[in-house]
Amino acid sequence: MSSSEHIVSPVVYVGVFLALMALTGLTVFASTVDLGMWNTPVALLIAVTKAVLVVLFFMHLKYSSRLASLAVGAALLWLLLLIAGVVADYLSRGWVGSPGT
Amino acid sequence: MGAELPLFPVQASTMAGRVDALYAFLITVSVFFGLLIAVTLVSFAIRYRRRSRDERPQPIEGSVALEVAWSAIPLGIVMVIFLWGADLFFAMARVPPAPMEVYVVGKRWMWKTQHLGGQREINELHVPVGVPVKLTMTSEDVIHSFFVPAFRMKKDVVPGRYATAWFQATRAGTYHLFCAEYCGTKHSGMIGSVTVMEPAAFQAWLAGGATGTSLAAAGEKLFQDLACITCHRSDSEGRGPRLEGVFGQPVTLASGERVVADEAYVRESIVNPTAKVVAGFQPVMPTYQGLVNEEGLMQLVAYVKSLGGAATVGPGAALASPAPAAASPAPPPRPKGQGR
Amino acid sequence: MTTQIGPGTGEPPRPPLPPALSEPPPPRVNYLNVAYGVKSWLLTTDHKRIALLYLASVTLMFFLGGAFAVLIRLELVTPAGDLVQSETYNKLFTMHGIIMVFFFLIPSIPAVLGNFLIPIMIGARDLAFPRLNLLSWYIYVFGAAFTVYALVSGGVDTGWTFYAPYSTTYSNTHVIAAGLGIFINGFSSILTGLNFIVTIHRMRAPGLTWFRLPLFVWAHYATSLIFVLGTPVIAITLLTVVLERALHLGIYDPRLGGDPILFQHLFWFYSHPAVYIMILPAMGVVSELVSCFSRKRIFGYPVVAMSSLAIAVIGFLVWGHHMFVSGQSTYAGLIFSFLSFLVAIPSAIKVFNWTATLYKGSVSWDTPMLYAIGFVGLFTIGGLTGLFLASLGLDVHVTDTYFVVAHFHYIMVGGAIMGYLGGIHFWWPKITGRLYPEMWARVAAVIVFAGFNLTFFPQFILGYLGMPRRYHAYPEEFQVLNVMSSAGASILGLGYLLPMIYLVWSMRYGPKASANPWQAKGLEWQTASPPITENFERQPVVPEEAYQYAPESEARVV
Amino acid sequence: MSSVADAAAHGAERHHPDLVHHFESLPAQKEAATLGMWVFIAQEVMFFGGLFAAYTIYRHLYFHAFVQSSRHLNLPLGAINTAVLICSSLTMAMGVHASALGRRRATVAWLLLTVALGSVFLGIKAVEYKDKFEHHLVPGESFQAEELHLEGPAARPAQIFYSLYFAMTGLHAAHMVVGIPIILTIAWMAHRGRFSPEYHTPVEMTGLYWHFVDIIWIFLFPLLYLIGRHH
Repeated sequence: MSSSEHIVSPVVYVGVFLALMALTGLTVFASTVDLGMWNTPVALLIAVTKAVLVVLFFMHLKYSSRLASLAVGAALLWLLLLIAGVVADYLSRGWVGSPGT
Repeated sequence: MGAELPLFPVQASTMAGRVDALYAFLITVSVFFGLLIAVTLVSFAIRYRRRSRDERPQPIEGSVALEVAWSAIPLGIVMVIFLWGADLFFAMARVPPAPMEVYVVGKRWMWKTQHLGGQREINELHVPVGVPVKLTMTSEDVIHSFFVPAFRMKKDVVPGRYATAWFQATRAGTYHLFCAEYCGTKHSGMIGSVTVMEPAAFQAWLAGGATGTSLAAAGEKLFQDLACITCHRSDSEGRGPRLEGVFGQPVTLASGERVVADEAYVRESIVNPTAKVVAGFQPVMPTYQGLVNEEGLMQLVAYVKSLGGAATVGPGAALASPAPAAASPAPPPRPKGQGR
Repeated sequence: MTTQIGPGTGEPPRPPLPPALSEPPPPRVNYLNVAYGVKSWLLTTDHKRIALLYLASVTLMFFLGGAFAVLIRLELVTPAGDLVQSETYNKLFTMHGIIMVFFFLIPSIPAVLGNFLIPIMIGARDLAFPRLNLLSWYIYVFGAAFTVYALVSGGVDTGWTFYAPYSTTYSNTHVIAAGLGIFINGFSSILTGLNFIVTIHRMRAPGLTWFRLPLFVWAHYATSLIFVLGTPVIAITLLTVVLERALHLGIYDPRLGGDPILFQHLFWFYSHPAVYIMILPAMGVVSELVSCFSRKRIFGYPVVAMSSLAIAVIGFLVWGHHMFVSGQSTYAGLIFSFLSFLVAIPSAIKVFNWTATLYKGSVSWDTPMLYAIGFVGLFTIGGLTGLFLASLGLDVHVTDTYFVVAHFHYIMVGGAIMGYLGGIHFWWPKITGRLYPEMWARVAAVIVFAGFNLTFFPQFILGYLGMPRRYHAYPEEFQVLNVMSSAGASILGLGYLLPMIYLVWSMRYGPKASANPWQAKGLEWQTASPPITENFERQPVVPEEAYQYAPESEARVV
Repeated sequence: MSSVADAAAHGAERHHPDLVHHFESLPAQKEAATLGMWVFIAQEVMFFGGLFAAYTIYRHLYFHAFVQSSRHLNLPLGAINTAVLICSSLTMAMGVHASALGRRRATVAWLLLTVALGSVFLGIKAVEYKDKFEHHLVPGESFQAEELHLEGPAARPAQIFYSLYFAMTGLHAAHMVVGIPIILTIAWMAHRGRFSPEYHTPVEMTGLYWHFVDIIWIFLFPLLYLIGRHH
């Protein structure tokens, strides 16, 4: 167990803050451009980047124990399992050929 | 009342024997492993019972070989069961070609069935022996489930969409029809019967119940009453797509997607017309949700179907069902079952 | 998984019980007599007292749920719906299910035995967050109060599954109150699971490495994962049902294009793993019992430990097997069926390992062991019939029939309740400091086993014959089997009443228990019965593997 | 989570007053609290997860209606709110930083600023909700989709969009409504000098919660406001 605490410099916080603001602007801008099928992935990618910045620096995950990362990883994995399982049903509906199969 | 104690339900469909075979296999596996565990457990418990208060048996750590064996062998067995069950399930999901068609609406707390010839029944369904019967089902309110134990057949009937199921009866008789999905107060009263008849008797029954208006004809009347005909013209000049020959065929949508115009697509296009607009047409059609009930929708579907399309429709109706696909009343006496 | 404290594994063998720890002199004060009065209980943060608060409340809920079961079985004695009205019958099975699942089975072993034992088993003074633990109990009581309110104000008739659109649109019973009750109760589960996870990770005694943990603790760790990752999904799902009823949101409404099957996905994403919430802790109990009453380390300890985790993880991927005929896609059914068969393997592994543990052991036939053997037998039947339901083509026929009812009662009642009763008897001396009357207890265990089988085995046959579940009235040909089932239920009821009587009796009149009446291993037997508030006089240190009934040097690998 | 000292119950040994009796040391206690908070956040992810799953399905089924409905959300207000929430995350991080250095007044100031920004967010959200009420875009009997330029049938899935919109943003707002009094309590405790560089776990835990709420919004914003804006 690490007992000493990592003090993050406010410069880092401000840097992360500026990046988050910039990414917010970017995602609004990107939504106005027709990227074809890529609009949604780009929006999600930007959101994930922002979330990672918040988690790593504002929430100190970068400086926390591995267990905290494990909790985050488990949550994301389970969220994916939930969505993947449900989506698997909707995407494969009707493959057999009659309605409701 | 039950003097004898039945253990197995009657087998009255082509699936029943196949399901029972898997059931028998699973019972064999279960009895084997159940006995194996029970006998081993009890005999160890007796053989190695504690003989003195301070007895300390020799410790045994475990055995990799045993762990592998009793993981791998059950895994092999369950994979056999999995494949067997999956094979059966796909056979149940794939409707055989040229079935006789029946439309079913579940409504608290009754089953309403309609034949292509226009015959309607409540809490009853009459079918001939030896002909595959395809059920297209929906619900007007909550989820129901169409369950005929003698056919080993069950399918949930969900509001807002179509469910498909099929069976081929093999034995004349009258069998239970249950609602198997809890649907409220009189759930246990939502029961009825499926009567399987010899072909000749079925023909006679059909003739007796004929209303003079086939399902498709009723649909055609609805089609005119609702003024669908003003846009969906047969000369391809209407604001909507021409419907002749569409059914069962792939349709290209405005979005570029391709979908098959099956029962579910036709129904959706009536209640939610802008969901999947055909390429080259404007999303101008209003919804008919609420204007037509589920039975009416099924009549419209039957009508669109009768306008022809892929091979699944025309010959199917003609072959399997003695009722005519289109308007005119049926000439009842016709030898049945030239399905193959 | 975490940094280890204390000595590693490769140390010389030691005598099984260090004399200093084996029989501490009975302390004058223990957690029970340290304080008196209502306030000392309702404001306690002692995990042992909170466990007893849970014991009292889940017992109350068990007999409430049991009362509904009695009425259900009475109604089903005759084919006609003659004892109660259909509306009433529907409310009876709904309330039976809601109370038994959410307010008895799910909290029973974790919140009572787990709460009491986990800190002691790992050599800690309490759970990581004692006040959060008390809060969990209050949340439970608050949630139960909502549900009981729904009950007394007229009941709920949706079935415990709350399927949309019946629950959201058509039922005109107290769905909102019941849904909120379960929603609130969910947070009790979540906080309990959170508390266990942190405690097991952070508070183990020096020397207590992961692979020295009792299997009871492993099972509760796996259960806690489900609590934390599954329960929130049922919470939000029931919240959407409540909102849909109250505010007419239309998430599951087919008239708006909503899909009722989506509700089923979200519901079963939690509610299937919830079955593992019920059975995993019981498996943990049985591992302890089998080991203690054959005086042997569990055969294949690491495999049994890992199989708990495997069940918890794979158990999350099988929810769609409740929906094979629902209109879920055929191919999704294929995937869910495959994964359901996979989850059978770790369960089978556990059964084989328990059986093998008895081999060349010193098997005693004390009551807890009778329950453990009963558990293994009933769980085996429950598990094997699970294969029938996981099998796609067969499930079509048996789903939503009494076959399913029988199957899940074999798991939940035959499995979870047998494990719970076995555990209650096993640790009763530790919890109360008193011994229960052994003869009565054995009689009760046999009655429960016999009554259980007579109640539920006929239901397998009923189900295959085609009797649908949740039927108030049924065709006459099903009567004989239903009468058998009802007769069994009356025996089973008697079997449950007996322990209630003699256990309460023993609290006052039972002989005083020593610290370790079973000569069992494990830290909980190295402290006094009942323990002091801090659990141990001194911080225990764990020098050896779990279940070291004989010196390690004698061990052999077969 | 474990802030009030009940160490008095625990006899002779000398402890830091904030160390509760069943922990070895303050760092061990803090490690436990931190892990507990992360597990709680994992739970929160799944809590929102049910709604995200529903969103995924309906967006897939009714993309057109989702686009039309999304375009009717107020993008400038949504974007401003995103910025406000990011600012509040910064102020919260600074508050935790100040408390770790033992700067009492700075801690209180940063925390109060966080509360202020959170309140601005909720205020803007309230304006948006009011707008939806006035335009009959609240799901239920009075829902009218004409505003969305959606004709009859496509209006029905639009109602599903708004159901999800209100459920997701409402649940998010509820988390903020819970968070604000917590921050105020923590600020009060900080003002009373309850925290020190050795012991300021409650401030950190509150910070974790607040940042998590921010992350939820980071996803809600593009998923709800930015669908098909380019059409």
